[in-house]
Amino acid sequence: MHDIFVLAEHREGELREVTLEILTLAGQLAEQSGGKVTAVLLGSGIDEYAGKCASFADRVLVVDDPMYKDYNSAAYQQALVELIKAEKPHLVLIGNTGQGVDLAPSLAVELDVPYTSDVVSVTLEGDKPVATRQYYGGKIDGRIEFKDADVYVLAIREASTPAGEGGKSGEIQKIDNPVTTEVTVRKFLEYVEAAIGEVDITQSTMLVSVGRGIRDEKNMPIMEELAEAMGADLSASRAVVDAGWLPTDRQVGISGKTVSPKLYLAVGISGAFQHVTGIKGADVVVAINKDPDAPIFQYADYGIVDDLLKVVPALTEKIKEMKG
Amino acid sequence: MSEEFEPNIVAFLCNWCSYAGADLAGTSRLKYPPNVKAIRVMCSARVNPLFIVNALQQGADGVLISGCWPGDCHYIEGNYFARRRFMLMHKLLEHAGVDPRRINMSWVSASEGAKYKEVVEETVERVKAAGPMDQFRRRQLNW
Amino acid sequence: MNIEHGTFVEKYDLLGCIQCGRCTGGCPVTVRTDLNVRLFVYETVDDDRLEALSEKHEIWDCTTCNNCALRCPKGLDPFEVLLGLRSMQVEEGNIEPTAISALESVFNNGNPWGKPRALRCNWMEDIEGVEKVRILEKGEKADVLIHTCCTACYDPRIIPLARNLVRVMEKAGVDYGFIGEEETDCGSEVRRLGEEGLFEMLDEDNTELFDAYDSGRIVCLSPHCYNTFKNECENIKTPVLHYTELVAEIIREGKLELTGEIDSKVVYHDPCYLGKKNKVFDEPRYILGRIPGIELMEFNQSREISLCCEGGGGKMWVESESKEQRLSETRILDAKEMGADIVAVACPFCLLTLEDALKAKGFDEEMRVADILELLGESI
Amino acid sequence: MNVVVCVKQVPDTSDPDVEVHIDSSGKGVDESKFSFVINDADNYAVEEAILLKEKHEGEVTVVNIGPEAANQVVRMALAKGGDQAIRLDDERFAFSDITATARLLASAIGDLEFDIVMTGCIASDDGYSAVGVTLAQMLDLPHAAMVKSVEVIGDNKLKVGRELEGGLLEMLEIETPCVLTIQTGINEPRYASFKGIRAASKKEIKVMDLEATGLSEDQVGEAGSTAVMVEYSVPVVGELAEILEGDAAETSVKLSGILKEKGLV
Amino acid sequence: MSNDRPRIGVYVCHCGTNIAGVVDVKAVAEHASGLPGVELARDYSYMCSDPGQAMIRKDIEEKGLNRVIVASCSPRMHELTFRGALDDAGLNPYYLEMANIREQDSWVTEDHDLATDKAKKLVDAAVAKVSLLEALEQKEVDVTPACLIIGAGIAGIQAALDIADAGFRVYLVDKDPSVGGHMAQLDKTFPTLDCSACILTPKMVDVGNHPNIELMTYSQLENVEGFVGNFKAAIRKKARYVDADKCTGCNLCAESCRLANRIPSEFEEGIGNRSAIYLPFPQAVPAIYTVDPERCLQLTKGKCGKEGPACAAACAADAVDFEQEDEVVEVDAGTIIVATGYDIFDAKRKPEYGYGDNDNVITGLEFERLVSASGPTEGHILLGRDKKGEGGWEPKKVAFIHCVGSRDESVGNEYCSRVCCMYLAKQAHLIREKLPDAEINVFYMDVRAFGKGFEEFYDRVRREGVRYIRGNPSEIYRKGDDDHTMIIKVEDTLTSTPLESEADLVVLGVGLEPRRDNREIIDIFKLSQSADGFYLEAHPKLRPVDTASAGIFLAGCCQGPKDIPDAVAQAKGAASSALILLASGRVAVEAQVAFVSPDECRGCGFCVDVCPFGAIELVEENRMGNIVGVAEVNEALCKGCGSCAAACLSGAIQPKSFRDEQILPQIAVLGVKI
Repeated sequence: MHDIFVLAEHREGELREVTLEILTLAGQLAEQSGGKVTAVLLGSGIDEYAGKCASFADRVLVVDDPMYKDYNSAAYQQALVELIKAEKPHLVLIGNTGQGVDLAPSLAVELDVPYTSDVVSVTLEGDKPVATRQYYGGKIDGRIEFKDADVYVLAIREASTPAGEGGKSGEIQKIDNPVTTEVTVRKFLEYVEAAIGEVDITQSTMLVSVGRGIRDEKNMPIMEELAEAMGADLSASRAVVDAGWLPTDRQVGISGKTVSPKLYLAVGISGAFQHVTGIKGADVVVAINKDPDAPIFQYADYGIVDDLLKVVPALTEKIKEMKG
Repeated sequence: MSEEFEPNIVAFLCNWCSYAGADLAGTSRLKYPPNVKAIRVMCSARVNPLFIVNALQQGADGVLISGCWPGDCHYIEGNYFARRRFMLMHKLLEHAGVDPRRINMSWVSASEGAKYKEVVEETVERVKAAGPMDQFRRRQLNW
Repeated sequence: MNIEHGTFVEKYDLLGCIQCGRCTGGCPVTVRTDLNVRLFVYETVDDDRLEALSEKHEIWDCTTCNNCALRCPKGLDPFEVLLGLRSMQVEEGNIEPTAISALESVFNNGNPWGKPRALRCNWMEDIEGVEKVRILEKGEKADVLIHTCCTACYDPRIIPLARNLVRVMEKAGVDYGFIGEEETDCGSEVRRLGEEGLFEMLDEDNTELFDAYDSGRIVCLSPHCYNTFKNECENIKTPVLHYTELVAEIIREGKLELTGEIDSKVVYHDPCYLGKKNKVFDEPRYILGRIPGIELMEFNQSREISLCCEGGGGKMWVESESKEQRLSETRILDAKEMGADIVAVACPFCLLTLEDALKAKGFDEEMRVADILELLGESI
Repeated sequence: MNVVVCVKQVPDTSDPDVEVHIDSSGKGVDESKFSFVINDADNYAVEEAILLKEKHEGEVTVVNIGPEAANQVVRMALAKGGDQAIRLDDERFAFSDITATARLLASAIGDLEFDIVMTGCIASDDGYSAVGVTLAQMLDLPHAAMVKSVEVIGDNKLKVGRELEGGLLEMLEIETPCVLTIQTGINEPRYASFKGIRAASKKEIKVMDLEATGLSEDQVGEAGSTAVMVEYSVPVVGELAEILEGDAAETSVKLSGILKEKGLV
Repeated sequence: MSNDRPRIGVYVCHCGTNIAGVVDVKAVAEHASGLPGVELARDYSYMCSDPGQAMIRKDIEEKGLNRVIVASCSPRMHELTFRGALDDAGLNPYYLEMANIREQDSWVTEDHDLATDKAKKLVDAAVAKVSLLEALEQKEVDVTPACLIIGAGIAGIQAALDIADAGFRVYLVDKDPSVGGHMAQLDKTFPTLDCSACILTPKMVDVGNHPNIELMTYSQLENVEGFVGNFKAAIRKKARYVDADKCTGCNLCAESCRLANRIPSEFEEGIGNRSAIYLPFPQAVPAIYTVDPERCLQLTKGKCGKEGPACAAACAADAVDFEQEDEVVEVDAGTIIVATGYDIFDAKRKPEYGYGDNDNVITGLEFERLVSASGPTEGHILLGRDKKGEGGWEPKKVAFIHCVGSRDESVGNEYCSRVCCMYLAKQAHLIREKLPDAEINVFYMDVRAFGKGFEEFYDRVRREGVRYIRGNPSEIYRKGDDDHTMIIKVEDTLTSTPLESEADLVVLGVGLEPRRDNREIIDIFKLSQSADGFYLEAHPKLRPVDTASAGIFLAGCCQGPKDIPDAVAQAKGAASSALILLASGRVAVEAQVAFVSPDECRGCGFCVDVCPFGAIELVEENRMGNIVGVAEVNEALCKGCGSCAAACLSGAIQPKSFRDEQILPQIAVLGVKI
C-alpha cells in the first residue's frame, strides 16, 4: 500500500487550482511507487469538484456534509484523522496554502507522524519520501529526510508543480461523515473580501509599478489596463507620485512603502537605490526599461529592454488571451 | 472726462489751531482737494465779516472760516467773537440771496489733521452743490 | 514620557523665545507643509501639552536645515525642540515604519539602509588607477582617516563619490586610510529622527573607533557625518574636516593638479550641513573654480540663505504630506532658469534629492547634478 | 488577557546582495557576517500581544528558543511592553525540527496561565509556518493560522480573521485559550527605542535548559525530530536579470509564458 | 512802511522731493518771476539749509531786494529761520512772507498739475501781501525772577530743585497734602528694581527744605494773568484745620480720631485706611496733618462726640484749629511749569473685567501698595483680609492683563500708555520673588520694552517662568461657586486657540489718562490738548516742553504717558527752558501787535470790549477842542489776535502784519478764478 491522499481545497464555490497541482504531483509519485492517488474532498454540495478531481485521481473520497461547507480546521482535522486511520495512506499531501498551514501541522501531531511544510519537490527513496524545501528566502535549498513512519504528511508549495492535463477517471466514493460530534471550539463565520479601492500595496501579491519612463500622465491608462489584466495593483516610484499621477500611498521605496509581492513588474523604473530597497521582499522582479544600463536590471529576475509603450499593450493582450 | 465745476474757496485759518491742523493734515500726508486756499490770520476773531463778502465779490465760490474749538482759543475767547460774527454774516448773506452753503465755519484744533481734511472735503462738496458764484461779479463793492 | 518636568523648557531655553517668528519666517518647508516651528517653541513651554504636541505630524516635516537657528535673535535652536518631540515619539515607539527600519538597521547593521555590514566595503573594488584601497589596522598611523558615510558605501548612485575621493587622495599622494567594515553610522540622521539613546551609543562607538587609530585628521565625505563628528560627538578630539576643506587645501598646496576640462556652466548648491551649519562656503567654490572650463554661477539663494534640498533631518525616511512642489524641484527650476549645465553639490543627500527633482522635471537631458567629487574625478 | 508570544531571532538575509554560504557541516550556514533581527512576523505578534494587553489588561510573556545573543530580540519585545520572558537555551536543542521546536515551546508554556499564545505565522529563515499550529495541538488548544485581525468578543471568545490568498479574510470565532499565528501587516509594530531596550535589560529573562523543560534528550534536537534537514545545497540561480530578447510581440509572449509557468498569472 | 519800490525775491523750495516730487517748482518760480514787483525768482533744493539762506542774504545784499517770499513749508516751521536770514542781511525781518506749498499743498494734493496751480496761487497771494508789509520792531520787557510750578510729583519736584538750585525762586504748588505724586505710591521701579520711595523721598525732603522753594501743598491754582516774564497767579491754600507751624507730625491726632482707620486711604488706593485727620503716608512732605473736610465729623456734622474733637484734645501742640479758613495768595512769576501728572484709567469702564465687583481683580497701582513693604500688608501678597486687616490668603495663579484702557478706542484711548508693559513685568517678577510657586500668566497684545534695560528685564522675567500669552482677555468672571478662582476668557493669538485660563488674582495693567480735573488748568493757561487729551506741546519733535504760550512749559505725564526717567528728563528740560528766560532777565514781546490810527478812531470802545487781554484803553484826547476818547494799545499786553480789528467799525485799529489792506489783496488774488 503506497497510497497517497491529497486533500482537495475549495473555497466559495470553486475548486482551487492547487488541488490539481498536487494531484498531478501525487500522480507522478504514485506512478513511481505503484500506489494509488486518492483525492479527499470534504464539503457540502460538491459533486462538481468530485468530477474534476476524478480526472486527476484514482479515487475520490467524498464526505458531503454541511459541516464541511466552509473550511474549519477543527472539523477537517477530525474527519481526516478518522479517514487516515481507516484508509492508512502512506503519504498525505496538502497544499501549503492558507488552509493547509492551518490544518496540516496539527493533523500530523494528532496522528503522531512526521510532517514538513512548504515543500517544493518530493521524491521517493525507497518507501520514504524525501522533500526539498527552501531556506533563507530561497537562497539555500535543504533536503528533508523523515524518520520511519507509516504515514507522512507534507504541505506542498503552490505552483511548485504545474497542474497536468488530468485524463484519469477515478472512482467517486461517497462516504458517511465520520465525525459525529459537533465542533464548538472554532466556528466559521464568513469570508470578507478586501475592500475595493483601498489598496494597501504592502499586502499586494502582484504589483505593476510605474516609473518616470511612463513620461506622461496620459499614458497611465495602459498601465491600469495591464494591472487589471494581471489582477495586480498599481504602485509607483517617487517621481510618478510627485507628479501626482498616483496617490502617495502607492509609492514604493525608502520613503514610501516596502512591498513584498510575489511578482513585482517594474515598468519604466530605472531602479534608484531608494526605490529598490523597498522591493527586496519581492519574490520575482521583472523590469521593462529602454535603458539597458538601468540599475533595475541588477535587481530583476527577468528583463525586457524596450520601450514600455510598445511592450505593455502587447503584454496586456497576451495575458488577456491566456486568461481567456 | 466732462468738465466738472471746481469751486474756488478761500479759507481763513487761525494760526494756533486750524492752520496748525491743516499743517498736520500735510504732515500726515492726508489727501484732500486743492480747491481750498488758506489765508493765515492770528485768530479767527480777526476775520472781518467784510472779508467774506470781499472774497465772494472777487470771484470765490465759497468761504471757509476755521478756528480753535470753543474754550481753546489761544486768545481766550476770540473764537466766540468769530462765531457770533459768522452767524450774523451768514444770515445777512442768505438774506441777500447768497446760497448759505457757500459760507462755512468749523472748529479744527492743532491735533485734528484728519478733521481738517474732512472739513475741506465737505466744504468743497457743499460749495460744489451751490454751483459757481456769480452774483457779485459785476458790481465792485466799494470800501 | 521620559522627559522630566522642566527639562524641556531648560534644555531648549524655551523661555528665551520672544515669538518674533524669524524661525518660521525663514523655514523653507513652511511653503510645503503645516510646520510652524515658532508655534512649537511657544507651545512646548506648557509641559502638559508636550505629549499632544509630539503627536503632531508636522514635527516630522523639519529638515533640520538650521535656518531657524541661524536666524534666531535669541540664539535658540528652534528645530531642536522638534527633535525633542520626535524623541518622545521614539520613546513611545510611535514612528513611521520606514523610519523604524532605518533605525533598526542602524542598530543591527551600522547603517540605515538595511544593508549588511559585510557589504560595507564592496564599493572599494576595482577603482581606476588604484591597486588597493588602504584599510587601516587598529593603531595604525595615517594623516587622514576617511569616514565614508553609509550612503556612499551602499547607494550605487553615491558610491562613485567615495571612489573618486580615493582617486583624489591617491593622485595627491595623501597618506589616507579607511576603517573598513567596522566603520559605522555617524548617527546624524539617527539623532534627527529623535533616537537619542541610539545616537549616544553611536557617539560612544565612533569615539572609541576613532581613538583606535593614530590619525591626524578625520575627513568626512558627507556634511552630515562631518557636522556630527565635529559638533555633536564631544569626545572626538581629532580635528574633523569635510572633504572639500581637505581638497581645497591640497589644491592650494599644489599637490593636486586639475587638468581635465569641464566646459560647463556650474552652479553650486550649498548643503545646509556644510554651509549654514558649519560655514564652509568658500572651499567648494574654490575647488570648482580651479577645474578648467568651469564657469561658476551663483543662485540668488546661496550661502547663508541657501535653499534646503529636504534631504536631511530624517527626511530620507519620513515623507511630508504635501502637494506643493519639493524644494529640490524649486532649486532645479532655478538652476534651469539660470542656464546652468551642472548643479554641483558636496553632499550625498543633496545629490540624491536634486537628481530626483531633475528627473521628475524631465531636465535630465540638458542638465545634470554632480557632486564636486565626481567633477574632480572627471578633471584629474 | 494574558498573552504568551513566541519570538525567534533570525539572520537578516532579505537583502538581495546578501549571500548565504553553507558551512563545512553542510547542515548550517556561515553566520559570521549576518546581522540578527527579530523574525518579521513575530514582530507583529509582539505588537498584537501588547495591543491586547493595553486594551484588556493582563501580562505579556515573551518566549524564545535561542542562544544568549537572542536576548536582543527578547529585550526588544520587553522594551515594547512585554512583562517577563523565558529563553530556552541548551546546546542540545540544536537542529530541532517543527515538532521538536513546538515541543520545547509547549514545555515552557504549558505551565503558564494564559489566554492566547501567539507566534509569527512564518519564520523568514526556515519558512516552516508550522510551529504555532503544531504547538496548539500539543497543548490541545484550538488555533487559527495566518491571523490578520483579532477582536475579543466575550469572556473566552475571540473573533479572528485569517488571511487567505488574494487578500480574502476568513472570519471565525474561536474559544480561548487558543493559539494564533500572526500574519504580517496585522498592525504597525511600534519601535523599541534604544533607551527602552536598555531599560528592559532590568527585566528578568528566565533561562531554561533541557533539565528545566522536563523533557528528555531524545525529545529535543535532531533526536527529537521526525523531519530532519540533512543537507543544504545551493540552488542554481542566474546572477543578473535574464533579458528576454526580441521585439515587443516576442518578449511579451516570453514573459507571459514565464509568469504563467511560475503561477503568477 | 517803506516807500521804496518793492523789489521782491521769490524763493521756491524743493524740500528734496517733498515739494518738488509733486509741484513743478521750476514752473512756480518762472510764474513768480513774471509777477509785479518781483525782481527775481529762484528754486532751490533746501531753502532752510545754510546755502539756501545764504542765497537769500546774497540776493538782498547784491540785488537790493527789499521783500522776500519763501515758498516752502509752513511758516510755523521756518518763519523764524528766514526772518533771521533777512535780519542777517540787514533787512527788517518782518519783510518776509511765506507761501505754504508743502504742508498745505504738495503733501495733501494728489494731482501734480493741480498742486502746481495751487502753489502758484499761494505765491500770488504772498506777492500781493508782501509789498504791503511794514517793518516792525522787537521790544523787550523784564522777567520776574521766579517760577511757578503746578504739580509736585517727580516732574514738578525735579524742575523745582533745578530752578531753585540755579538761584531762582520757585513756588511749588500741589493740590494734595504732600508732595510726591504717584511715584510715592510705587514699590519698586522697573527695570532696575530700585525702591521707589528710597530714590524719591530724599528729593521730597530737599524741596521741603530748599530755601528757594516755597512749598504750597494742599493748594489750588485759581487764576493766572499776565504774560511771559510777568505772570501773576492766584493760589488758594486750602484750610488744613491744622496749624502748620505748630504741628509736629506726631500722629496722636490720627490715632485718637473717631474715624481712625475707617476711611479708605487715597494713597493706599483703598486697600488701606486712614483717619479723618491724617498724613497721607509716613514720609509725606510737609509732615503736617490735614483734616479731611468731607469726612471729619466736626466739619460735616458740626460735632464730634460729646467731648468735642478727639484730635484736638489729643494734640499736645494745640495745632488742630477748626476755625482755619482757605487763604488766597498771589505770587509773581516770570515762567510757569505745568507738571500736573496723570490719572490712572478707571478700570470700571471695562466692566467685562469685573473690577469693582470682584475683589480679586485689582489695578496695577493697587498691586503696588499690596506688594510694598510700607503698604497695608507690609509687602505680603495677601488678599481677602478682614476689616482689621488680618488674615487673608496668598494667590496661587496670578494673571496680569496688559493694555487696560490703553490702545482701546472703545474707551476713547487710542494711545499706548508706555509704562504698563514694564510695570506689569516688574510686578510679575515681584510675584515670582515672593510666591515662587505661583503660576503667572501675562496676557498681552505687544510687549513694548523700548527703554534702556527694558528688553533685558523682559527677557529675565520670561526666563523666571512668567508665561506671556499673546491675547487681550475678553472677559473675566468667577468660576462657579469657587471663592477665589476666576476664568479669563482670551484667545491665544499665537496659536489661534481660545482659552479659559484660571487665576485667583488678576492685576489690570491700567493705563495713564489725562487728569480728569485738567479742565481748570486748560482754562487758566489756554493750553491745547492733543487728540489723546494730554497737553499739547508746541512742536512734537523740536519743542517738546514748550506750550504754544510763551513762558509756559510742560513737564511729566501731563504732556503724555512717561516713565520716571522720561518724566525727570522732561522736567529738567522744562526747568532749563524756564531758566533761559529767568537767567536772561529780559524777554521779547510780540511785535505783531495792534496799532490805532488815532484820526480814524471814533472812540466807540468796541475794541476795548472785545480785547481778551485788556490791552486797549480809551484815552482822552483833545481834538480841536473836543475831548474825545481814542483807543490806545498797551503793546506789552497785546497779543496781536486782531479781534479788535474785526470789531472796529472804522478800521482804525489794525494788527500789524495782518492789516485789512494786507489781507484784502490776498483775498483778491485767491478769490479770482483760475
